[in-house]
Amino acid sequence: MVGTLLQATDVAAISESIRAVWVLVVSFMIFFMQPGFALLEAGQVRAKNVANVVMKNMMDWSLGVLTYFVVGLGVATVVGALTASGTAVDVGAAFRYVDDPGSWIDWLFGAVFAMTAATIVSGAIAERMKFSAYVAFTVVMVAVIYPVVQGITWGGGLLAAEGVLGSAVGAGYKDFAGATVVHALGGIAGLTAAYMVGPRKGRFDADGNARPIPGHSMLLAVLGTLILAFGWYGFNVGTQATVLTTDGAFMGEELGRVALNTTLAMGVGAVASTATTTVLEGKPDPLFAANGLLAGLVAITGACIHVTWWGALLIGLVGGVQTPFVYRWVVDSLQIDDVCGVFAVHGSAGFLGTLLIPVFDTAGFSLAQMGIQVLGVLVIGTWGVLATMGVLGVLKVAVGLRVPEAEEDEGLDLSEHGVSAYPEFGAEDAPVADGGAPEGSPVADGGRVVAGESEADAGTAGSDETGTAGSDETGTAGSDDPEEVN
Amino acid sequence: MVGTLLQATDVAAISESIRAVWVLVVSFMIFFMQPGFALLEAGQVRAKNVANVVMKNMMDWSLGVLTYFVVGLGVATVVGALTASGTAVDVGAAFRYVDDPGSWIDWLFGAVFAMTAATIVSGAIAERMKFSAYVAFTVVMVAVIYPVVQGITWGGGLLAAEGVLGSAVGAGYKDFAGATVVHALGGIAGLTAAYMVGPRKGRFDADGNARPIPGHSMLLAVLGTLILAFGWYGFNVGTQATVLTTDGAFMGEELGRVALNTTLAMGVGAVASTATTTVLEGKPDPLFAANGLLAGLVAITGACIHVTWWGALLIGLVGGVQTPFVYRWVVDSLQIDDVCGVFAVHGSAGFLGTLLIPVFDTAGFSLAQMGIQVLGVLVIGTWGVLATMGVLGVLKVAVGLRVPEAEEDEGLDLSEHGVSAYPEFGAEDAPVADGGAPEGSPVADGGRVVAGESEADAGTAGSDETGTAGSDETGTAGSDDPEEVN
Amino acid sequence: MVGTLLQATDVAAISESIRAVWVLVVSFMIFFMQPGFALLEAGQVRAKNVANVVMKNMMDWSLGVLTYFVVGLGVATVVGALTASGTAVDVGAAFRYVDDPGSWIDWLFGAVFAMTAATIVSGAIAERMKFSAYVAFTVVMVAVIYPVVQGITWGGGLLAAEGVLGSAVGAGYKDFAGATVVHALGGIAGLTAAYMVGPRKGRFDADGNARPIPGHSMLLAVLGTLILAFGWYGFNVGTQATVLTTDGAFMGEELGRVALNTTLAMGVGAVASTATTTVLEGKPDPLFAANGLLAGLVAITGACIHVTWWGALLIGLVGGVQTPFVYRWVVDSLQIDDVCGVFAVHGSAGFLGTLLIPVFDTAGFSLAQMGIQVLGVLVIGTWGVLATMGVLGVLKVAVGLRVPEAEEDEGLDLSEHGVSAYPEFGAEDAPVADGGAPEGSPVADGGRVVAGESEADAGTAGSDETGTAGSDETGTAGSDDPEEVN
Amino acid sequence: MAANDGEVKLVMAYVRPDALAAVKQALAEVGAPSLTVSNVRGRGSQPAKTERYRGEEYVVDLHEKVKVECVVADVPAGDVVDAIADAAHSGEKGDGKVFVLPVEAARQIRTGKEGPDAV
Amino acid sequence: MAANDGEVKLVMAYVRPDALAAVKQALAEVGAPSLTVSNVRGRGSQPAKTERYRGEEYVVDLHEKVKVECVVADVPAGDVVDAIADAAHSGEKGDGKVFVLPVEAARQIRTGKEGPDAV
Amino acid sequence: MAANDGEVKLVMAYVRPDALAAVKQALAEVGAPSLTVSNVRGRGSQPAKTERYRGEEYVVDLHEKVKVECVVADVPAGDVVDAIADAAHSGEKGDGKVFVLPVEAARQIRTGKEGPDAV
Ligand SMILES: Nc1ncnc2c1ncn2[C@@H]1O[C@H](COP(=O)(O)OP(=O)(O)O)[C@@H](O)[C@H]1O
Ligand SMILES: Nc1ncnc2c1ncn2[C@@H]1O[C@H](COP(=O)(O)OP(=O)(O)O)[C@@H](O)[C@H]1O
Ligand SMILES: Nc1ncnc2c1ncn2[C@@H]1O[C@H](COP(=O)(O)OP(=O)(O)O)[C@@H](O)[C@H]1O
Repeated sequence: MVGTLLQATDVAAISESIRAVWVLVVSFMIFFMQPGFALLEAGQVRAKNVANVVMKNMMDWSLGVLTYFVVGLGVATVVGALTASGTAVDVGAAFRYVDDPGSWIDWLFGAVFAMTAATIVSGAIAERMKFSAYVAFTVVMVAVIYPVVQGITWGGGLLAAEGVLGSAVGAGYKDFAGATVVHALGGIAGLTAAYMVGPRKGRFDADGNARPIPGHSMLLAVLGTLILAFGWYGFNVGTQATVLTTDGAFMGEELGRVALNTTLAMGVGAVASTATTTVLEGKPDPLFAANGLLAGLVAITGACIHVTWWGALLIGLVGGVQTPFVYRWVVDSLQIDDVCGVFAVHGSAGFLGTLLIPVFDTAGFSLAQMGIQVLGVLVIGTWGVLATMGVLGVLKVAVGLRVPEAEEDEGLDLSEHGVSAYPEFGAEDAPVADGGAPEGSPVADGGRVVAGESEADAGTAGSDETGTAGSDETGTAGSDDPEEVN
Repeated sequence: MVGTLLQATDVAAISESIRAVWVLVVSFMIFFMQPGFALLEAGQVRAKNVANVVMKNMMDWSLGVLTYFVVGLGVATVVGALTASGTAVDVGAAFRYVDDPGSWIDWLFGAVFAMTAATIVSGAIAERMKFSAYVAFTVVMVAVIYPVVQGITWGGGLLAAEGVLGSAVGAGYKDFAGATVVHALGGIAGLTAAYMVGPRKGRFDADGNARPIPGHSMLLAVLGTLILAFGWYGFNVGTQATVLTTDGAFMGEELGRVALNTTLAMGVGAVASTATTTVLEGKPDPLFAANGLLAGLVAITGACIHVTWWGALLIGLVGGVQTPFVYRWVVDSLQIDDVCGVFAVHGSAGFLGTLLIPVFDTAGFSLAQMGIQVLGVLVIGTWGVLATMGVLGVLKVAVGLRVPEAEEDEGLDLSEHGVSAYPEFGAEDAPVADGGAPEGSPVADGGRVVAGESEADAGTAGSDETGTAGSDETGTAGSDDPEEVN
Repeated sequence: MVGTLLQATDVAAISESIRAVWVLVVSFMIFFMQPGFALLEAGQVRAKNVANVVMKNMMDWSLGVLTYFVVGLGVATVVGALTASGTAVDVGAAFRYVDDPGSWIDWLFGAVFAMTAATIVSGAIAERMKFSAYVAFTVVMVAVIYPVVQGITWGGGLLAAEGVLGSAVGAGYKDFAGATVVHALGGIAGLTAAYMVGPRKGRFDADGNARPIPGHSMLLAVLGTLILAFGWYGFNVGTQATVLTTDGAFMGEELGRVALNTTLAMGVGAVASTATTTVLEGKPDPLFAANGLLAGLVAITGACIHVTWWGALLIGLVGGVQTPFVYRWVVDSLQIDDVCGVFAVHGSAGFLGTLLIPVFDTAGFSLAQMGIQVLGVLVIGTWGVLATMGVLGVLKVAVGLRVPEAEEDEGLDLSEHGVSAYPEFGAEDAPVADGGAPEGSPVADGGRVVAGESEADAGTAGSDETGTAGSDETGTAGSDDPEEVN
Repeated sequence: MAANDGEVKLVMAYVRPDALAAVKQALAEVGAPSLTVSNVRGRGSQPAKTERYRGEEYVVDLHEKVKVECVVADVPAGDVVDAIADAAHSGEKGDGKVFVLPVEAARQIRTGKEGPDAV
Repeated sequence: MAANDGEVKLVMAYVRPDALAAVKQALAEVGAPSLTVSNVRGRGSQPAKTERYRGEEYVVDLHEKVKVECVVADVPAGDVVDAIADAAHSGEKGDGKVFVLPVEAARQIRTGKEGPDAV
Repeated sequence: MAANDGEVKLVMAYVRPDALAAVKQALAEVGAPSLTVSNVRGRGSQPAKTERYRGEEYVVDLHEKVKVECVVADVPAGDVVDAIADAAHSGEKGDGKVFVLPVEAARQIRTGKEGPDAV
């Protein structure tokens, strides 16, 4: 076997190739969290709002990737440089990735994290927020709100070791895969948005007592949860991207730690939340089990590379146990209608898990580290609240945040999108037998099925219909009628 | 650290190993498009046809892989050689993969593409095509129709640079991951099949006006869409299979380009389709958003390695915007009942996106390239139409294409498979309370639940039942009765 | 290009890196089988038991990973050493992985197999087993029952080449990816558990004739099946973990063989089961197609690396054809109510496929091999039955295995968890219009919606409610009333 | 008008689901467009059908029907019965039946109108 | 036969869902196999039940019942009431009730038969 | 007590789904808490609504309603009608209607009580 000698450059190419396979696969997995969120949220709303929920999810991703490519990542870099101690800001360089194919794999890896943060918010404001306002908010979230946090942490800004605060305190903020950068930011933005939009009709009675509004499918909620857990392995373990360092070292222990800690924390999160609700409610609650599993994952997301395995167990335990309590506190004390409990699951769990990093750090406890963790949580939390309030405040004036009450009653699927998610099932829009007349002979008394694109026709059909049906036997209808709606 | 020197052979082994990991993982992801298609289609049919839809999907894959192993890939190679300029055809060699374990990873990679093309058709002809005819068609699709296209393109035949046409024109047909080879072929075969089978009962009224037949679950359609998008990353990015070339070059820029272009095109496809329907219909339409997302993906599938990022944006835009228009044209002008809109989503989007490659090619515009693109689209489109018509024409005579009207009314789940997909829900077959008598005491008046495999018993039960119930109080039933069915 | 020379140590690092990427990705895929099982089982039960099914699945995984980390893997190692011929048992070493980050990737790979075995059982005992008893059983399954089998096979114990039996016979038990170690163990444990728990009410009539109890969604069952097939690629192909051996050899042929055999066996399994039921029942049965697809996969799981491609076809064929027959035998002859048919799908298919390995072995037939295969199947089967009977026997006395009949009627979602999986749909718990009063004004006649955690309030509300409603116009209610339940 | 001798009648029919569109049209034509429908399942002379679950057969002897309720005052109940019976007729077993029941009082909720005027 | 004095009667019952199979059988035995059933929910003397959604309780005071409608002419309505009441009896709260309503006219859609003959 | 001249009456109403909670409360207050409800769909004076499926419009002219049935003996049917009509009133088209039908016989399944006592 004679051959040319391998040179170090080859090792770099090999190392980059392995890294590329890994980063791409985990990016795909993180993208796959999008259907996970869609299902988790769809399962927790009533059937009449399902199409709206999945529509918002599709728009989060679709508009989000465009925004993050054109604006988001550049803003993160600029903010990082601005808030670093003594780094010159080069705006041109910050946006150079737009024309650099060599950086696009990493752009995708960044984008799937950004879109996760954006998507979390939709679960909090489901069933009553205007679609237009939501879409506008999600664009700002991906263009500015998330990139700022990315910039001040992973982007080397404010909270990083080289950032203004980080260097002052003498420690860089630790949040490995985004427990706070992604999840708690999404969670607290969601909580704030839910506060701004107000509770769904009927969520609190006249005395302010909470009244549950059960979602239409626990199965979908659990399926979404398990899809998210799958994607989360990409999220956490995938962040340990340097499978093989350029100087040839294999990162097996790091990968193993992240994988194990992620697994244990999700396990204990589900078990702990189940146990808590069994004590509180007398029976193990499947929805809280699912929420606890996710809260365990959120809690360990920032910590997974840093802490011992029993530290991961304790962090997951905290994540799971706090979920029911924080959820009730949001409902009963804050009186905020956070439909999917995103603050309890993504917000508080993310903050708590990240604050606990120094306590279980394999590197030992450090006061400076604890200091920057506290500062980081405060900065991110405050930014999340203020930015959300600001953006939604503007949108409230510009387009309004909330659909009219009649549309909320009817369901957003019909009022915002003109569709039924389940035309054959369900309490709200189940047609009887003739399928709401899409088939069969022409609809009785002049109502006619109108094909496609002409709004004019639709209007006509509506008035034909009501004209005929409205003149009932008593012949008195008409004068006292409110205007007709289609 | 003393060690033996690495030799070039090792680099080859390493390179192949990395490639194998990559190809296998993306193949698994592309396989995962099968449940994506199953859900997408199931969501767009009525509840009474859901089991039939998923049954067809399972058979596409199951029969398909057997067929593609025994026949398909070999046919592709033979056709490729036959239509190449001056290549000798060696049929034996073409089928040698059957006994060559070293080629089986690549066989799987090829198979998942073939099965995607086959599966697309089922969405067009749902809710009325005979199961037996469909299964026969899908076997021919995987054995011949798709392999021919594979052979004349990727297989180095007719349209390839070394093919008869390609070498004449002086350029090889560009379709990177199968926008036309896979998707548009499936889309146009679906359109043709939908034409051959005829529209569902009630889809057009007596005057030829289209009447919508809403599918039973928009949620499932959107979930299927997002699963497909996940698989599509495997489809497109995975086609850039040579992560590391054998001479050691890392293909990071190529991978990045494909990943970015795929992402941007799907994003803009969804946004563009949504915007279009918002203008046309007044409200953003979730089903068209989902369709547009897929159309953006289809449109970029052939182009993703070739074009600039803004080219990808424009191609995705075209894919998204054309979807509602082409769909309406198929319905209103062609009067074809393409249930899931597969032509608008997979067909026209694939053709258009592939025709646009030369316009946005990073290699610059070339007339020869444009020429072969046009020729390629014509050849593939024509083949798709003719082959489908031929096969279905034969099947029409042999077994018939369509279920009887009474079976269509009843639903194919019951008539073709004897089952209910949702025995507890739904308009069609919801048993009242006693579950259609699977539980509880014996069915009244002699009807008896019959266990399992004996057809004889079933017949008896049926006649017992109807014998008793049929003799109603008036005592007149019987003489004028049509024959009894089970 | 000048560079330092690559050394053999680098090859090791590279090889380990590639392996780590591979093992992690396939582990994530195998984890993803959890939602697959959840859907498969949920689709096969009635709507009133769906939340219970998914709750059990979440607990399998969550409690399971904790148990397998703290106990399971160590037990496997100890058992392996105990039953090997002449290996000293070092209990400390057996548990050393707990503190060895370098072994945690492999721990995860082991854990996802263990959890698969545990999850299978839940499908057999659905719709009537006590949640507490199930959870206790699953912990023992992961702590002891599975680890023992792992130890005596892959762990180098009893049945392995170096084990007491294996070395006596002169051949090591072949079960590549766990057809028996994982699947058949789960299948036979499920069968035994279903026997111990007894059939669901109404499953057999007074004469012992089986009466079907249709599951609520064939769609979910098929979706679960296809998700499982996706994960199975990780399961089987992923077991061929050494993509690149440390001495630099690429394992392409092995990977190809496993991938091809897995694909062909699942295809033929589905086709064969469909064909069988078409002959037996007159119509192709979608649920049996899905079951056959899985049975084909189970059958080939142990054999995929060992057998020829046509051997794989025949093994898949056996797996598919036997499914309907074994299922009927379990129902009609054993009179066991195995709800999801886990014995036919995972049990008998796994045993048969593994027994057939020597027949189609690329290494040729060997009597010793056949001997150890038979012995292995007997040992594993016997252990599965006895261990399950033992554990459930104890649990029967300790907590009882079965919910009371009234709770079974009501559904386990409500009785075990106090929830409805589909509050808006379904025969069992569909609220009429006012959503069971979660919204709107206070419930009539004193019934009041009670927020959250106080059990006391709930009790009060219940008695208010019934107090008022109970005193109907006749004024006679009350004296003969059974006690009130909430 | 004293179509029903000044009385109010409830016409109640069990019909095939696919007859509903025609029944709706027929009622509108006869001047009684207001109606209420619900999904029901019925057993009559129509033979039971057999479904299968994992190979096991079970008999479903309840067929899906639609119940149509139409309360009339000014329109003769007989006309309504005719209209429904015509529109729902296929001649095959399972077409269903129409019944007329007396109504003693009626009230329109929106307007408070009573008796025949309420209908 | 003038079982109901030549009149047609609608026997209407609210029963427990799990009594349906027995009711169906009993009606067939008493010679009135034709019936129509629908899913309803009712409130009576049966205590409300409590469900939970993410830890919050809500009271469901409407219990699932099945409404059985059986129109008879030749079979005495009283026999039908007896048959249903026997078959649906469990003795626990929530068993339901049976009512008999007068029917003024009947028509079989398939045959056009009228009155008692239509039933 | 001879609220309805000793007779039993079936009060049957079609109301808006979101009025159900109020109707339930009102019936309890008027002393007739027992009721049975079902999901129905109706056409009356309320204008049809337009839905869309992949851009194609279709008219849904059947609106979701709830049918409330309340059989009374001791409580005057008129009071029940009033209670329902008050509770379900919104003043907009689609509020629905209330009808009273005569009931000839009644039986409580659990106790076997007959006539007014059964209700
Ligand atoms: N006596 C009856 N009481 C209640 N419902 C009835 C009665 N007779 C018929 N029906 C309803 O009408 C439907 C059709 O009746 P069927 O006897 O099958 O039709 P046909 O009158 O054409 O023979 C039945 O499914 C049932 O719902
Ligand atoms: N007066 C009534 N009006 C309407 N429906 C009634 C009436 N009384 C009982 N029902 C129906 O019968 C069902 C059972 O009645 P319930 O009073 O709970 O049983 P029981 O007679 O055994 O005490 C109720 O859920 C309701 O659907
Ligand atoms: N004559 C009728 N027969 C049967 N159902 C009716 C009748 N009139 C009204 N309904 C029912 O009442 C509902 C509301 O009636 P509608 O006429 O829309 O309200 P309003 O009385 O406020 O004009 C209808 O949707 C229908 O279900």
